[in-house]
Amino acid sequence: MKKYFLGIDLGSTTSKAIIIDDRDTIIGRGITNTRANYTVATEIARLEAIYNARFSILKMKLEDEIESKPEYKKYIKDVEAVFQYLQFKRRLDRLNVQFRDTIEETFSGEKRENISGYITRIVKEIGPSILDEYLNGSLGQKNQFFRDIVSEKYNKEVNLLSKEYFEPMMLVYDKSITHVENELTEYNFRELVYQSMELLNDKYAQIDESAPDETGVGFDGELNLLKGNYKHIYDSLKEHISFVSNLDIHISNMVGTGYGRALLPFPEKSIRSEILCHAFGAHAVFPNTRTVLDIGGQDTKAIQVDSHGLVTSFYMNDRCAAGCGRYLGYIADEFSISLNELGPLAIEATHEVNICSTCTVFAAAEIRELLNVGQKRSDILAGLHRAIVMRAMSLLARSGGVRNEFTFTGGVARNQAVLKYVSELVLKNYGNDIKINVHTDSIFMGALGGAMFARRSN
Amino acid sequence: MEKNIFTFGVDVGSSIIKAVLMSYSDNPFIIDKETEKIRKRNPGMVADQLIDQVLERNNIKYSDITYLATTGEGEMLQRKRGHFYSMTTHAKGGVFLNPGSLTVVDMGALYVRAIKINELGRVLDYKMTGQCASGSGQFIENISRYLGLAIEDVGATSLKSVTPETPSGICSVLAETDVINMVSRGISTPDIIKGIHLSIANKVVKLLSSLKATSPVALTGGMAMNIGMIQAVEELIQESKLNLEIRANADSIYAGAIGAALWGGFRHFKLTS
Amino acid sequence: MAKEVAKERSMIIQKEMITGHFKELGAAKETGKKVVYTFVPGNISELILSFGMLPVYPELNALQSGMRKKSGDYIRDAEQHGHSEDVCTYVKCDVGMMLNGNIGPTGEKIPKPDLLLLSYTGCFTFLKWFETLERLYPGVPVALLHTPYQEAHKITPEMTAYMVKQLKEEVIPKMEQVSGNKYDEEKLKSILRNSSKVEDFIVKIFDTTKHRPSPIDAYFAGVYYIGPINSGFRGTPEAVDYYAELYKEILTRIDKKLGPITPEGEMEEERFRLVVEGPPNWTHFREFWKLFYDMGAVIVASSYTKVGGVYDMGFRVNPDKPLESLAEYCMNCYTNLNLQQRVELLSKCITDYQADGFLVNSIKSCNSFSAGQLMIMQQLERKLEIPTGFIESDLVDPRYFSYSNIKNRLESFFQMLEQRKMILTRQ
Amino acid sequence: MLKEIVARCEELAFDLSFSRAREWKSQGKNRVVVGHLPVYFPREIIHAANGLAVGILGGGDRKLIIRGDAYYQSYICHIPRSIIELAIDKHFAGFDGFIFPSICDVMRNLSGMFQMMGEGKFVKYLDLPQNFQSHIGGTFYRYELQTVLNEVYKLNGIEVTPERLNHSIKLFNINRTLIRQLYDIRQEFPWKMTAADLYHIVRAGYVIPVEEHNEILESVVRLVMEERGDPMDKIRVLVMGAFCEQPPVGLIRTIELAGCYIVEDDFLLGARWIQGDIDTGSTDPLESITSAYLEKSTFSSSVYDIGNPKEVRLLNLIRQRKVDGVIFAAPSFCDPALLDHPILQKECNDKNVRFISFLYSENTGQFKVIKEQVGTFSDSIKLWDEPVLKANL
Ligand SMILES: Nc1ncnc2c1ncn2[C@@H]1O[C@H](COP(=O)(O)OP(=O)(O)O)[C@@H](O)[C@H]1O
Ligand SMILES: Nc1ncnc2c1ncn2[C@@H]1O[C@H](COP(=O)(O)OP(=O)(O)O)[C@@H](O)[C@H]1O
Ligand code: SF4
Ligand code: SF4
Ligand code: SF4
Repeated sequence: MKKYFLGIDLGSTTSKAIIIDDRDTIIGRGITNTRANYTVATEIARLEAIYNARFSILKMKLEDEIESKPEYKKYIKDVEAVFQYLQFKRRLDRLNVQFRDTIEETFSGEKRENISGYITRIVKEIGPSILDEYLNGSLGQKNQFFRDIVSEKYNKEVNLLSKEYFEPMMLVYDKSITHVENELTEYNFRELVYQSMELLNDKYAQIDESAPDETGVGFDGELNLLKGNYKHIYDSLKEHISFVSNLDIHISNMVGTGYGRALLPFPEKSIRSEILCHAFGAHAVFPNTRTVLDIGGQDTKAIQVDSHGLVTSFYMNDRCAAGCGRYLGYIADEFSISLNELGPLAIEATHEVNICSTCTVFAAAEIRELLNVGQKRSDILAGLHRAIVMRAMSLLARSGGVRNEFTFTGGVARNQAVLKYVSELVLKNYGNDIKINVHTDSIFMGALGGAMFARRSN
Repeated sequence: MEKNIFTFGVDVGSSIIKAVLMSYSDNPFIIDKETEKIRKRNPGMVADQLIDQVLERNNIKYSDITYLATTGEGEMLQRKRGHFYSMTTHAKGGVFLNPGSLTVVDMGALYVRAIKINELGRVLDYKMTGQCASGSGQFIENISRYLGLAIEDVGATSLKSVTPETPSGICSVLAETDVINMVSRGISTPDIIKGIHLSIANKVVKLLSSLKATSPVALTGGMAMNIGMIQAVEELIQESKLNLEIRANADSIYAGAIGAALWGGFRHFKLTS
Repeated sequence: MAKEVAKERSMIIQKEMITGHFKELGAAKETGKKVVYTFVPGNISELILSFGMLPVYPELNALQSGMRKKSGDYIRDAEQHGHSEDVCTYVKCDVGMMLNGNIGPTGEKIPKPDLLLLSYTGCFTFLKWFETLERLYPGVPVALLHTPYQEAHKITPEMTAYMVKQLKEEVIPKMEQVSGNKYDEEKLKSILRNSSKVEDFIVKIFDTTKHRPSPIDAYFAGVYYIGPINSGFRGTPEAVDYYAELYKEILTRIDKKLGPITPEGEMEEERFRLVVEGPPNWTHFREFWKLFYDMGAVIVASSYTKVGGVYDMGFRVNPDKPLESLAEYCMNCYTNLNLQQRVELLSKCITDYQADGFLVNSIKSCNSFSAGQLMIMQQLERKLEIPTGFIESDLVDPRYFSYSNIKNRLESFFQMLEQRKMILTRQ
Repeated sequence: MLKEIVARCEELAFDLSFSRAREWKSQGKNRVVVGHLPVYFPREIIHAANGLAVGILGGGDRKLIIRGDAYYQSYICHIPRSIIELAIDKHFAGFDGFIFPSICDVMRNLSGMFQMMGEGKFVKYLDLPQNFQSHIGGTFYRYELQTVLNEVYKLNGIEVTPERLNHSIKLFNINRTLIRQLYDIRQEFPWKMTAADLYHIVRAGYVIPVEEHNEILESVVRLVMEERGDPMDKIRVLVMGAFCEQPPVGLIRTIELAGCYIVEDDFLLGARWIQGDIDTGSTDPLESITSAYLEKSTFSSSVYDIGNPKEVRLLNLIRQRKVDGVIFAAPSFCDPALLDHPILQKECNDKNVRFISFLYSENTGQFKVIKEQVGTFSDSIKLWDEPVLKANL
């Protein structure tokens, strides 16, 4: 039987799980936000990694077909998207129930009626629009969590309502969401994946019925390949999917790390410092790495490693979470945009506003003040991003500077503006020939390092 | 003083704007008052609307106002005649609301300011929190949001606590993580809220003791409307044997605006005499 | 809970010495003995003893308050009296203790000073400290002994001359005046003879960490070992006995191949050998120490045990030149060395005692130690390619001891050392 | 006209590449440039040795700290890290040596870091004596100064004769007198020139030859007397605690904007350290410099005040400058300044002098809280019509 290894990074903001095989190849990734109960978060991440692993194995099995037939690729991609949607849908249904309970216990009379009506409308609105975004948009790749996705839509709808309902509606949301986040919704992979395929078949059936030139917006050429063909693909995939659904993904060993690692139900020897894990993970992906910068939700670590991936020195902030990822979260909130829109907006700036405090709590006030004196949104954002990077630079300096190659990890590395300033300042101060690495999996480096330790100590 | 005049005080806070219309004389009194949340709008605009709203409601024209004074972040208002610094206004307003107070503590959204005054209401000494937002009202707002509590209910919830659980560090952000952790450990909401209140109250009491505050102490600002907060401060004062009597008033949140309106009247007569 | 560990004889002797000293202080009013407040680094206790006066070390009081968990309140009181949060907490702890009645570690009241002997070596805060004390004890004479810094990596004759002149014309006359006794050079010489014996022992004791396993912990236990020389006993016969006994005990441990004693008994396995720079934290001393011995980490040398004098580079007092000796002793204290000298001393320790890692405990209070530590660390890392670790805490301010942060960093540091060992041995 | 001079001075004062000093050095043979750190250093002796002593006062808010943090923990004041940053970025290239007068442990250890980094041809930690007896502390101080002169001699071979030194002293006497005059003018007519302008003018003197600075000062004194300016309803304050790490100019401006006139300060204390003139007629001028240090030094946190308590001296200053209140503004984590404050503040309390205190660092950019505090301070003195209790002094 094949051996798999699990690494769990229970971070302050997000919990990540990585599954690798016995050659250190990543085959499964799972991530969720740690707003909820730690155990639940870990479970969600782990289960997601296993689902993801099944899809990976499926893709590996079908490697040849996928190579030669793009429609296979498209089909699997769609299945995955619908699969994600169905997971989302289950939680949304759960949230809807919770909404009702909350309204019941909080409001009465006419108000209750009205709010209940609004909620019905909003929930009705959200479901289909999300399905559309999963299927035809790129929501699946956006790395957004349930809470973020829902709250974005919800806020939009609430803002359309009359002012007096703003507070109550927000309250309903705040009161309900935490419950749902704290619950583990288990899915049967097989069931869900079949359901996804049925749903897809319905969708494709529509294409079949459409006239040849009617494949309007959103229906691209790739999709066209599926036309008249999907049934065949469905049939040949069914067997494989059944196989991966039943496959026993045996985790031979696991290692936990991250901010909350002490709370993981793991034996002590399976718990590793996140500093070592981040460094080890980053080094595994980029073997020439000598300096690692990790900016997470509420800590920033600067780590120096040697040629073996061993940490030689490190420095991290503590006591004060100013200038970490959470700060960006608050800023996004204040600007009412989603986290992944922050960076692109900041990059548009023509100059950077000078930001004095990177204290998360003060962020909103400072932004308001700057907006009032007429500063542009993008310029303020640029300043905020730069301020974060300045703090990181200071930690880097304390850990021993930047040595070639430099790898940037953690959730914040996904933010293009932060990346831009980091690159600028690193190159300017530590030499233009420094190679800067960022990986699409950068947020998973800690979990990856953990999984690798798990493999090595097995 | 010959006759009564209208004065108006506007306190532009970081999240809430407070407006007070007063009749100023030897015995000044409040005619009307109102608050409005800024909620991501332009504070200047919100303040202007709020002023108009209050004037309209009382059938008074702007030109009838003898002195419109601002405080807080209100310097940018076009219609102001004068601006006073927050501690000056909170001292005045705090004593107006709680006569005889010798210390005023303004517990607002971002800062806590402790002001010591003498019998004449003169500011003697003061301390305020600085660059770190641990111990601010914003912090309570964030946590209560996470816990799904309306800010108005926070105080009452806190009173239900039996064994409060305080967050470990001072940082509000890290404390949030602590709170999440507490929730997952099954700590009850009242206990968490109380713990947060205690950690903020701790900052307040520290300010009071470093100021060597004198009793009675008036609490002002938005957090002074929070009964849980008042109680937490009282408990810690007792614990640290400071021997201070605490007072608060239902209109606490207006203290800055009231102070501004009062100083406006004072300046008017001083300038015209 | 820690199991009760059988006390070694040396521990008992030390305890008696300290208790005796505080008794004597407590009775100073009745016995008419004069009390001199002074500091540990550059303490010229021999001179104080030669006048028959009793020394008090405000820092040691602060340290003791820290260990007895009183410092938090004391510091708060001092801050209420206008002291800033930002400054050295030793000072604030001492001021707070004074404000609270000046009760010493044994419960006895510490008498007021008759003389403030400001021999300020290696730290400017001492100056400010005494300016503060001077105002708390108005009218008490102050004798100032300015110790020039070893800025040019050496002690020049002019520096010594400057100090000897201060001793002769400032310090000694004030001591004569306060004690009512004349300066007795012969007595001083005989005290110094004991000092030089003690100094020999100190060097031998701290050199035993050469052995594997190291029989002692040169930091956590080391701070106890330097107790007597730092608290006014350096030139006394008791000190000579104490160190002779201690040395004997350690030799036995070496014979038996025993590791250091910890509060929970003998350390089982020596896994890491460290050199530590910077003072320890006193408020959580036990927890702090436990973080080390639980991981099998033993400290084979530390700079902190050299604040009261550096002897391993060859310096000994010369009883024939008493005042010059005292001057040189002062100028030779660890924090009076310049950074380059500190690097050299530390790298000698690292090589001589075959350390696996170098750890800095950076103390928020103490600029004298802390300013420059990061550069020292970089230099050692570069020069010796030794893994380095860095933690932050404070001497006596409990607010600055974050157990979880320190644990997190230490854990990472030890895991890093372990991983390194594993990989390096595999190659 | 005055505006232009001030603008020029501002540019000079914050010219972190020290171009005027470099230029000066290149304009003659055997010239040396020696950097000195706060607070006081007798620049006369370098002048007499054909040198220019340049004051290094940190990078302020004009130097971004990237690598400086690698050298200092967060709980150490800011100035040493900006100085290190300047050093790493080669701002001191061409400097021949550095002098670190003894003021605190941070500066002391910075001297060691300069030594290890190999900055300049010599790095001298100048141990200012704390003993003020001429045959004890005085002798040692002379020896220390001589060491500096020996270092410079090794570089340019120029013998410092009594004539040369006396001449240099003369120039610096003029410099001190002119600065004193400016302070006196501001004391009487604080509205004629802002504190920030005065600050720039004095600070420019740290980085240019004294001859040039004297010219500037002379014109400024003349021009300021001609200024009219409108007196405003502000209180008069003394700012204390900023002798080493400099407050950002924004802070100085904020204080004056929030209703205060700064009529006395210790911002650039080194330039005003010696109070009065140094004797210029001696055959042993080094001795004159020494005895000026022993006898005519101002008070500061870096000197033990045996027999001459600083609180009494502060009170004298308050009286002389007729101030309404004192602002204790010290750099964060500056032990020397901060440990003085309780002593000085107690005296203020006892004598009914109003004061406030706050911390800053040289790159503070947010003055909101400070403005509010200073504003309230000025309000609290102005709005309540009680006479300020000067009578009690
Ligand atoms: N898609 C994204 N775009 C931009 N920033 C992101 C994105 N996803 C996460 N982040 C940032 O990453 C942070 C979380 O990083 P992470 O490394 O997971 O932290 P931790 O390990 O502390 O939980 C968030 O606070 C957020 O600022
Ligand atoms: N109705 C209320 N009950 C309890 N607390 C409240 C209430 N309204 C506001 N607050 C608290 O008061 C704070 C705002 O106080 P405020 O004095 O308006 O601040 P500022 O003037 O500094 O903006 C909020 O952060 C919140 O914690
Ligand atoms: S400044 Fe802000 S982020 Fe930092 S400790 Fe304070 S509250 Fe936390
Ligand atoms: S700064 Fe350091 S050496 Fe100086 S008094 Fe404080 S703890 Fe002692
Ligand atoms: S600011 Fe204070 S602590 Fe810092 S170097 Fe200057 S004198 Fe020393």
